[in-house]
This record gives sequence, structure tokens and C-alpha cells, in this order.
Amino acid sequence: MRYEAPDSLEGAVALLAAAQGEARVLAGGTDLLVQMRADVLDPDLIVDIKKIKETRAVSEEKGGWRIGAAVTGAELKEHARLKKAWPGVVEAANLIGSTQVQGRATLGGNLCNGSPAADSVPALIAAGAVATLVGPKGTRDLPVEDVMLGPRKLALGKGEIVASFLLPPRPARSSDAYLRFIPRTEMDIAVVGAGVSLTVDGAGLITAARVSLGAVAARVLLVAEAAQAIVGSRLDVPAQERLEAAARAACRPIDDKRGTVEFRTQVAGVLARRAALIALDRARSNN
Amino acid sequence: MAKHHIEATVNGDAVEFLCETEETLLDVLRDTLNLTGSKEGCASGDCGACSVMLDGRLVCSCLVLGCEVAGRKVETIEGMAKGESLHPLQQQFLKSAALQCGICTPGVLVASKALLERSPDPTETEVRYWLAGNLCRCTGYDKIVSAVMDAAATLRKG
Amino acid sequence: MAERKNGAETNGQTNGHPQGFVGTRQIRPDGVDKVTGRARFGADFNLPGQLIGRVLRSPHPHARIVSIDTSKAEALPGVKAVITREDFGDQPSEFIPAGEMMMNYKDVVRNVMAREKALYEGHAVAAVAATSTAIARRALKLIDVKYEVLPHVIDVVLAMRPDAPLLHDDLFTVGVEPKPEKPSNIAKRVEIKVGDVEAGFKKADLIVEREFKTAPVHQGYIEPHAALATVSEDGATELWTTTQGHFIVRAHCARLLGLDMGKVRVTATEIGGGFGGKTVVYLEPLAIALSRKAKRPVKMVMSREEVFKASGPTSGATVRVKMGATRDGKFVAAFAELKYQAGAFQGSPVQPGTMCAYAPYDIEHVHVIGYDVVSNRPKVAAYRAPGAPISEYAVESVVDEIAKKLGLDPIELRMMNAAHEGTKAAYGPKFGPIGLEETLNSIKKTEHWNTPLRKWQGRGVASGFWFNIGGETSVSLTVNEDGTISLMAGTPDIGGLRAALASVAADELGVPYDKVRPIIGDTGSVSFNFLTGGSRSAFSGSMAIVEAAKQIKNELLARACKLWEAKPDQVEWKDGAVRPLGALGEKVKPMTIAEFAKISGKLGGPIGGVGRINAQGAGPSFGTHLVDLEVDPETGRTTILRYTVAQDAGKALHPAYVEGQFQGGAVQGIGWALNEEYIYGDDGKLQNAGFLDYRMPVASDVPMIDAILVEVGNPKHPYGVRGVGETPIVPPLGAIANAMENATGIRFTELPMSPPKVLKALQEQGRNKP
Amino acid sequence: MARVVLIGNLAQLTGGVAEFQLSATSVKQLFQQLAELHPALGAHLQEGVAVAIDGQIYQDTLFEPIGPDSEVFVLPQIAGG
Repeated sequence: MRYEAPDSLEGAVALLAAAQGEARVLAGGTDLLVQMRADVLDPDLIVDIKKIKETRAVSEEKGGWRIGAAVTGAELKEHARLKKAWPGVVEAANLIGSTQVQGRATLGGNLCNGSPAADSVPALIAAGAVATLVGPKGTRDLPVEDVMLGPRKLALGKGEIVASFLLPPRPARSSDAYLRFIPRTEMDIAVVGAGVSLTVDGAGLITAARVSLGAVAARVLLVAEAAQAIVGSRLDVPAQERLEAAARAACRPIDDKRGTVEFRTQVAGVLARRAALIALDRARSNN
Repeated sequence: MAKHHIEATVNGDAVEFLCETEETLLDVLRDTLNLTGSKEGCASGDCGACSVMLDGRLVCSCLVLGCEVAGRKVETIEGMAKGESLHPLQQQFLKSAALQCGICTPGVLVASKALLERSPDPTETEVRYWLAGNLCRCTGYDKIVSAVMDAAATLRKG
Repeated sequence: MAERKNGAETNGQTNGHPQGFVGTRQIRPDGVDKVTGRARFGADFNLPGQLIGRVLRSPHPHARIVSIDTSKAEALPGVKAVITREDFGDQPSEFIPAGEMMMNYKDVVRNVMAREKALYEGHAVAAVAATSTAIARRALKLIDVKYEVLPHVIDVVLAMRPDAPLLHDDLFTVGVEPKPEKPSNIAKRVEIKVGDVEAGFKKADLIVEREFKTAPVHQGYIEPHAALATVSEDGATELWTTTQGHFIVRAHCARLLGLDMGKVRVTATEIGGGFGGKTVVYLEPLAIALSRKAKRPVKMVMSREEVFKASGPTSGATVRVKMGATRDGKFVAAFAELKYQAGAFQGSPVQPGTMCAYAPYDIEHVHVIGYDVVSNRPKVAAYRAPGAPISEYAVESVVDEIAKKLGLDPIELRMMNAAHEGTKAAYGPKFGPIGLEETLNSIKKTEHWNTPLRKWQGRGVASGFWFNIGGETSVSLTVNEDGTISLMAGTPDIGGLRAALASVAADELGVPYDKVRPIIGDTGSVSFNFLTGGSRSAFSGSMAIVEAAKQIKNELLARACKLWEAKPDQVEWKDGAVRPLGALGEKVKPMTIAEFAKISGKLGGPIGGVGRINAQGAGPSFGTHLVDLEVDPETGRTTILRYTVAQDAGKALHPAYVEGQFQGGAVQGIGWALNEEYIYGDDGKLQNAGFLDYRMPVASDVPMIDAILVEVGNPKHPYGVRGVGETPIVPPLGAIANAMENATGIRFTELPMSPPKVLKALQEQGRNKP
Repeated sequence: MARVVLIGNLAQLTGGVAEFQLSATSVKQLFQQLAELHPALGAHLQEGVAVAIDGQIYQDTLFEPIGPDSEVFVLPQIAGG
């Protein structure tokens, strides 16, 4: 098994494009190493992208934020301004595993592991984040909701990697929130996840919203109907009920060891409502 | 293929070792460097018994490849006591009987030290969530959490 | 945290012993090694030239093994030995006492290495020893096993059906008359009968009957099984293993591999948790067999997945409980039917389950029937008070329901029916002095019991019982030349045993605690010891130490008489020295142990004592737990808010480690009640064989656990000690189920009470709104 | 004569008889006398049972004394985790 740690995106892409047999990108390794140990994966080449500065940087760009694919949850948490602008994204990244895991796990890895239950993905999708991909044919931007096609299925070509994410500029009175349901208080994989990002006007009316649900379908969902259900409202009780209904209607979950179809569908509505209320509360105080 | 030749710093000492790509930092610490204080409870990042500091960041050494630590600083339980004297956390764990079988203790201590370095006066809730990645099956966590908070008080007194 | 009210509520009984270090919170002698990473656990031992052993496990829950071809694996460079069923001779059907109950070597040999059939996913089918882990893993893939896959059965009730797939065609139900002609998966029917239960129910004004289900749960020790074996050309065998009983391991390995016990030396490493699960052998015989073949040391360590799939959990069960009470709350009759999963081989803890079910209560008419049922799951192993939590959970749930129906306070109802000294236990004999009422009283007095709750919060109380045992125990005390004491015990120390035993030795010999150095001796260094289990090691070990110390004191008194040319009545042992009495006091000065030690040669040679006993007189320990929790009606998620344990320790040799047992047991019980379970797919394969999805409680899941030490001395023990390790896991399941009922108005009869189950129940009643 | 009661399945080996009045003065004698009365029981007693004499449980021991008016229960053996 070969290990390479190139210091440039081009170098990483070249290695992956030229790879014979199975090649894997190593960011935080919190999924890759587990799958290797469990004999689920036995790659011939591992490309560690943490030595590439673009993947490790957090910077302001066009009024928004660019986050390197290999930035860890713990590093995001320590970034005060980012945390203020995108509390939902940062809290989602810090729900991934334990303190120890947050010291390693990255946004890029969480997305590219291709799990519908990834915690940071609904938050990124709700945020309207765009993934910047670099590959043999150059660079392209793809909305995060279009990167994952299904369990372990990604829209990446051979040799293509996620280099960074761009979070859009934040209008005044905007904020986001992410909630997930797990049986314990920590450590579990999300049974349901809900990310909401919204903007309110001076009168407290919701002018824009994005709602994303995790672990309720083969891929993380962007639920337009759920957003429409609250836009133009103050998230009063009827709006909350419309939101819950729209969220549940979008669910196409499975029964597994972590939850039943009924449970996931029911709780998806509850979490969407609770996340929206938190986001609203944050937005109002974000002048 | 040939093994990787890695140079790193472990508990302040310069070390060199050879490892295969698939060997984790935990494998290297235990099997190559004979530092068996870090324990393997799950090899999947779910129990925290292998907790170490990597460049000042708390991680599970079972989720780090040996070849990733080239040129980096690793601190393990073996480096916690300074010379003759135990770290206040180690002393408090003994005083408070905060261990029973002791298999989780090295990981818990390394994680607790990392917490107190960031947050010298943590609340009980803060301690519990910080240590959520360190499974203990014997103590019910009660005496562990108390010991961490009491050690924090001792450290604050300096 | 000093203000927290952990501590002793003693009735003052100390059996007249000097109270020096016993009962105080000394630093454990093995502590520094354990906080510095120095302590060596099972996987921390290595030998020069060591090979790595790995096990090939069945992917099928039930399959006939048609053939095993190991030739390709043996041909792989670096592979030094491969073993299969061919390397283990068959064993006759013969029952012997083991960790938890009788075990049969015919089954043991089949569980360590599958023979005719693989009986569960993860059942060992072959093992290899190679020069590296990587080579060993590759070798496993080269072993060609031909399976004839058979239909499987996982659920205990389905396994009992006459048309169920049969695991053993020679298994005929024991305990039914007439003896069945057809084999079945029901290994045994057991029964406990006291009085006439039918007549009893006729006297009842209220009868409550309910059926309960519990999921199998794993002991969950953080340290995986590990063994390191080396066998020389002359058959001399050394084994280092993480176990609760190295003498038992020696016995099993000698038997399975045809070795002389005297040639097998087993060292118990530091053990990273056991809870009953390390009372049997898995890797040990394989490591020895591989080493015998390779003539090199072989080290084997289980992965966490292997621990879940191939080492014993405890039974899942179906339990029917029927209790009758009079209008004013007196229990008059009690019936129960227990169906316990044994796993692939017979031997579930259903017998103790039947005996414990009603043990906390004074009931004239009791009838409990139990079934021991095999199915395609790993063979169960002992787990902390084996069998008791399951049956007592069901009973405590019904007791609470009776209290509600009769409008009685649940503590009052329990108090009214509580067993006490002289009560005829539900399993027959009369109890001696016991502390159930004291635990109920101390719980009732807590501020916790008297604090108001909010909506969606609930409070539950439940009591629990475990017998505790004594058994064969051997310790030695050696007086070193400088007067320090070496203490050698032979029961592995899982939770502070050495600290407790050192305190006893120090008090018995009148020397400082830190002058006593306790170690756990290997099977060649100390006489036979039964394993650490049944909450026996501190109870029995301290009795053996008192015996050993007596020998030392008598020897020194005799030597003093010779030295001082005195008569026995002119000397006495007091405070760690032989003291002259009366006139003799004018002539000679008292002599301490250290002074005798300095000149031991001149006075007749080395000084020491050995306690070799079969400890009897174990006293039952009762506990009562109190829990507050809150349920989120919209998600079914439960949060434990507050928890208090009160348990009778008889006498706490080391209060901190006794509290630790209470607190740890309570949290293990919280996991059992709320989230832990073995989840199987229709394919009969375990879906959650890892900590991630098995879901044991983490630090942020639980509150502080207040521990109240109740001390009703055990008159049969020199210090009044009772075993304390197992009882703490008995009450939590009932206490939490009762709290759930009080929080939601719903009686949950199935464990775990995981969020999907709770939310479903709330939705069915349209109560899933705040 | 001590009152001896068989608990659990043991009575199945005695054709249902669960109570005896025996003159045994030790566990050893108790087992001998029971075995003479019911040979089927004898083998099982050797396999390991617990004996409760006046409320106190003894296991795996032959020499515990039994008094003339002791109450003795023969139980399944108890161990633990």
C-alpha cells in the first residue's frame, strides 16, 4: 500500500489520476482508517491532502468564507468570526464523533465518505455551500447537494478531489442551525439530521430559507418545499406545522439498526422545526 | 513495498521508526516503540483508550497512520509524569479512586489534561462532553468527573 | 465535590476488630502503574520470537462444516501453524462448575473451535500463527471452508417451537417428565416452588400479570480478550492472559489439550474489565495449541468486532410475571415463567434467575419456572449477578404497578413486603441479618426522594438482590527481612481488590498500610483459587488473610516464649508486637514484627503464613436504586437526571471502591435499560458489533451517581463483609422502567427502552406533544 | 432429626418427594443418607449443589455440622459473574 503526501493540488490530482487500482484520499482518516481496519477497503494508494495549503486554510472571500476541505472540526470551532457567521455549519462539524475525532475529522472527508448521515453535509447544503473540485480537467464548482449522489457514490471523476468549500456572503439578520437526533448525547451516527439557514427582514418575516435533511434518504436532501413553507412567515405555529409536514413528505428513509422509517420520518419534522426556531432566533439578533 | 522511514518526537524524545502504510500510530507506539500505555479498545475511534496528543491536538492514535506523524510531536501517557512527580491529574485520580480496572485510565488522563490546558475551570457538563469519547465501563464516570474537576482546582491554585 | 453525600450509614457493627486501615480510603498499591501507563494488561505482553495468531470465524449463523482445507494457508511463507477441529480431541459430556453455572466440556471444546457445525456468526473455525499480523490475515483468506448452510433461529420464543431449526440433535430437555423422545432447543426446565401458589392467588384481592422482553447485552469491558502462550518441546506451557480466574483457565486448557496442570503456568495479567465475561476461555486454548505446533510463542488479541460476535453476552429473555396482593398491599402469591437464551450451547443463567426473582420479598407462595434455550447466537457468559437483573426487572415493574393500583407509596409497599432476618427466602432457606429495609429507609430519607419533578419527568425506585459466594481461596503473607509484608493473592484484581486486602493485612499484623505489598500470584506461586466472580474476592480473600496472619502471630508468640524463656500466658500480641505481661515486662521489651524479622534465622527461619480456605458464610447484598429521568415526547429520547444508590455492603473494606461498584453497576444498568442490545438481521448476523452502534453510556449520558453505603454486618465474616460487586446492576432496569412509567404514563415491558420504541408508544396514545 | 428440603428440580430425582427427616449430623452424612434413599439423587449431589443449614448457604463442603433440629435446604449451586 503506497502513501503519498503531496504539497500541491496538482500533485495530488496527478497521483490520483495516474493511480493503478484503488486510490483513496486521506484527510482526517476517521472513516478511511476504520474501513481499512475492518477489511472494507484495501486501497493500493493513499493520497494525504493535509500538506496542501489550500485544503488547510480558512479565509474570507467575496464577502463569504472559503474553508479548506482538510480543515478539522476543532479548528473551525476555534475560528470565532466564522463561528459567528455560520454557527450551524460549525456546530454540525463539531457533532462528528468525539473530541478526539473532531481533532481529525474534516468537512471534505465527511462529504466524500458518501454517507447520507454525515452531520456536516445538511448544514453545508442549508448554507448554500459550493464545493470547489480540482481534477485533471481543471477546477469546477459544484453545489454541495450535487456532490453526493447516493451511499458511497460521488459526482467526482477519476483523479478529482474536493479542495475547499465556499460559504456565500451573509446578509444582515441571517443565521443557521443544525440539529441531529442520536440515542445517546454523543458519539452516535445521526439517525436524523436537519440543517436550516434563513434570513429575516426588519419586521421579522423570513425572506429566504434553505432546509436540508440527513439520514432520511439515500442522499442528503435539500427540501425546497420545506423552505417555501416558512418563507414569508414569522415561523408562527401554522408555519411550523407546514414546515414539519413538508419535511416529513420529503423523507424516503430505510429501517436499520439506527432507526425505523416511521421514527426517522416523524423526527425529521421535529428537528426541522427546532432547527428553524434556533436559526430564526439567531438571525433576529444578527444585525 | 519498502517500509516508510519516519522521524518524529515522542514525549520530547527524537524517535525513528519504520512502518507499513497501513500501520496506525497506535500500532507504532505499542508494537514498535514499546509504549504500551496507549490501549486498543476498538481500533475505530469509539473508545478513546488510545488517546494521545498530536502537535498539541487530542486525537485517537488508532485513527492516525504512522507515516502521518513524520516531523510531528506526539505526547502519550508515558510522558505525563514529570521526573519524580506525577501530574496533578494522576495524583487526583489515585486520591479519588477514579479508576477501577484501569484500562481506560491512560486515555482519560491524556484527554483530561488536554481539556484543562484549554479550560482551566470547566463545568461538570463541559468535562462530561469533553470526555464523551473515552468509554469507561467500571466507574460510571462519577469519580472520574469529580477527579478532573478537583485536579482543575488544584492546578488553578498553581 | 466534597459536599456530595457519598458515605457510610453503618449500624456500628465491626465484629470487634481493630479499625485501622480497614474502612479508610487508601491509595491502591497498583495505582501509580495504572495512571502512568506502566500497568501491563493482556495485550501488553510480548515474548522474543513471538508469532501473531488470528482466528477464522464462521460467516454463517448455522452451517454444517463439510470440509476445511488449510493447505494453501500452510504454504504461505511466514505461516508457522494452522489449527482446526482436528487439533482438539472430543470431550465426553460431563458437567463441571464454572464461572456462572455448570458447564460441559463437550460444549466447551466445540465453542472454542467449531466441530460438526458452526452454530453462530463468529464461531471459530480455524486459527493461524504467522510471523506478522498482515501474513496471518492473508493466511485466513487462504483457508477454504466448505459450509452446508442450515436454517438458523435467533429468537428465544421461536427457538422453543417444535418446528424450529435444531442446533443439537442430541439435546433432550432435562427437567420434564416423561423424558422427551425428540430433541429440541430447550436444554432444561428448572423450577422453584415454595408453598402452594394456586391457593395463594385465591387469597389475593389484586392480581397483576404481565409479559416482559429483554435484549441480550454484552459485558462491554474495554479490554478485548488477549492471550500469549509459549509451549516448549517438553510440553512445559506458560500462558499470560486477561482473565477473572487463571486457575480456571489452567483447568480448562489442561483438560481441552490433555496437559498436566503442573506443567501449565498461567499468569493473570492486569485485567481491563470482566463483569463475568472473562470467566471462560476463548483464545487461551487456541494460543497454546498454535504454540505447541509452531514451538514458538503465540500472541492472540481479539478485535472489538470479535469480542461482540464471539465472546459471551448475557441472555436476552422473555419473562411472564404474575403477582397477587391483598387490598392493603401484602404480597400473597407470585408466579413467573422465564425463557432465557443460552446462545449456541446450553447454560443460560436461568436457574439463578428463578431463585432471585422474588428474593427481596416475603411471600408465602412462590412458583418460578425457567427454560434454558439454545439459539444461533454466541454462547452466553456470566454477566454481573447472572440472570438476576432480567427476572428482578420484571418483578420490580409489577411491584410498582401493584403500588399504583392500590394507591400505595412504592417504597412503603416494598417495605411492607421486604425480606428481613428470619424471612423464608423465595428460594427456600431463612435469611440471616440482611439490609433491604435499611436501604429502603435510607433512600426514603434522601433529599432526592423528596424533590418535586416537572412534566415529562419521572422518578422510579427498585430493589435488587444477589446471593454472593465464597469458595476456595488461598493467600500467603510473607514477612520480609526488613519487616515489610509481601501479600500474594490468587484472584485477579479488577476493581481495587489489592487495596482492600492490603488494608486487612495491615490491620491484622498491626503494620502500616504502605508496608504491605500485595500482588496477584500465578498458578505456580499460590495454591488454587476459584475465580474473581460471585462478588467473592474481597470477601474470601480477607477471610484467608485473617487466617494467614493468625499463623504469623502464633509463630511470633511462640518464638518470643523461647527467646524470653516465658510461658504462653506471659506474652500477648498487641498492636503489631509481642508484648511481655506482668513481671516479664521488667526484664524484656516488646518485639515488633520488624525486630523478629531481623533475626528470623536465629529464631527458627523465615516467617510467613498461608491462608487456604473454602470460604463459607457469604451474606446476600440487597440494594435499592432511585432514579429521575426526563422524556422528550417528540423524539422519545430519555435523559437520566439524577441517580441514587443505597446498598448493604456489610462492611466496606475500602469505601471508595465499594462506591465505585455501586456507581459503575448503576450506569451499566442504565445502558441495559435504555440503549444497549444485540441487533440481528434476518440473515442471523449481528449488525452492531462495535462500540459505535452498541451504544454503551458515555460520560455525558449520565449524572453523578450518589452512593449510600449501608452497613449491616455479615456475622459470618470477621469484618462483617458482604460481596458488593454484582447487586448494583440488578435494580437499575426496574427503577428506570418505573421512572419511565411515571414520566409518560406508559408501562414499557420491553428493553431497551430506546427512542423509537418510546416515541411509537407515545404516538399510539397521541401523547407525542410537549 | 433435621428437616431436609430439596429445592428446584432435585425432587424430580426422588419421584417428587421434596421433604425428609434425616438423622445426618454433617453434610457428608446428609448426602450419604439421601443417596441411599434415592440413588438417582446421589450422582447429582456430587455434581455440585449448595446446602443451606439454618439459613446459611454452604457450597462444595462435606464437613459442615447439621444440628438435630436444623432446617436444611438442598439448592442448585450458586456462582456469579
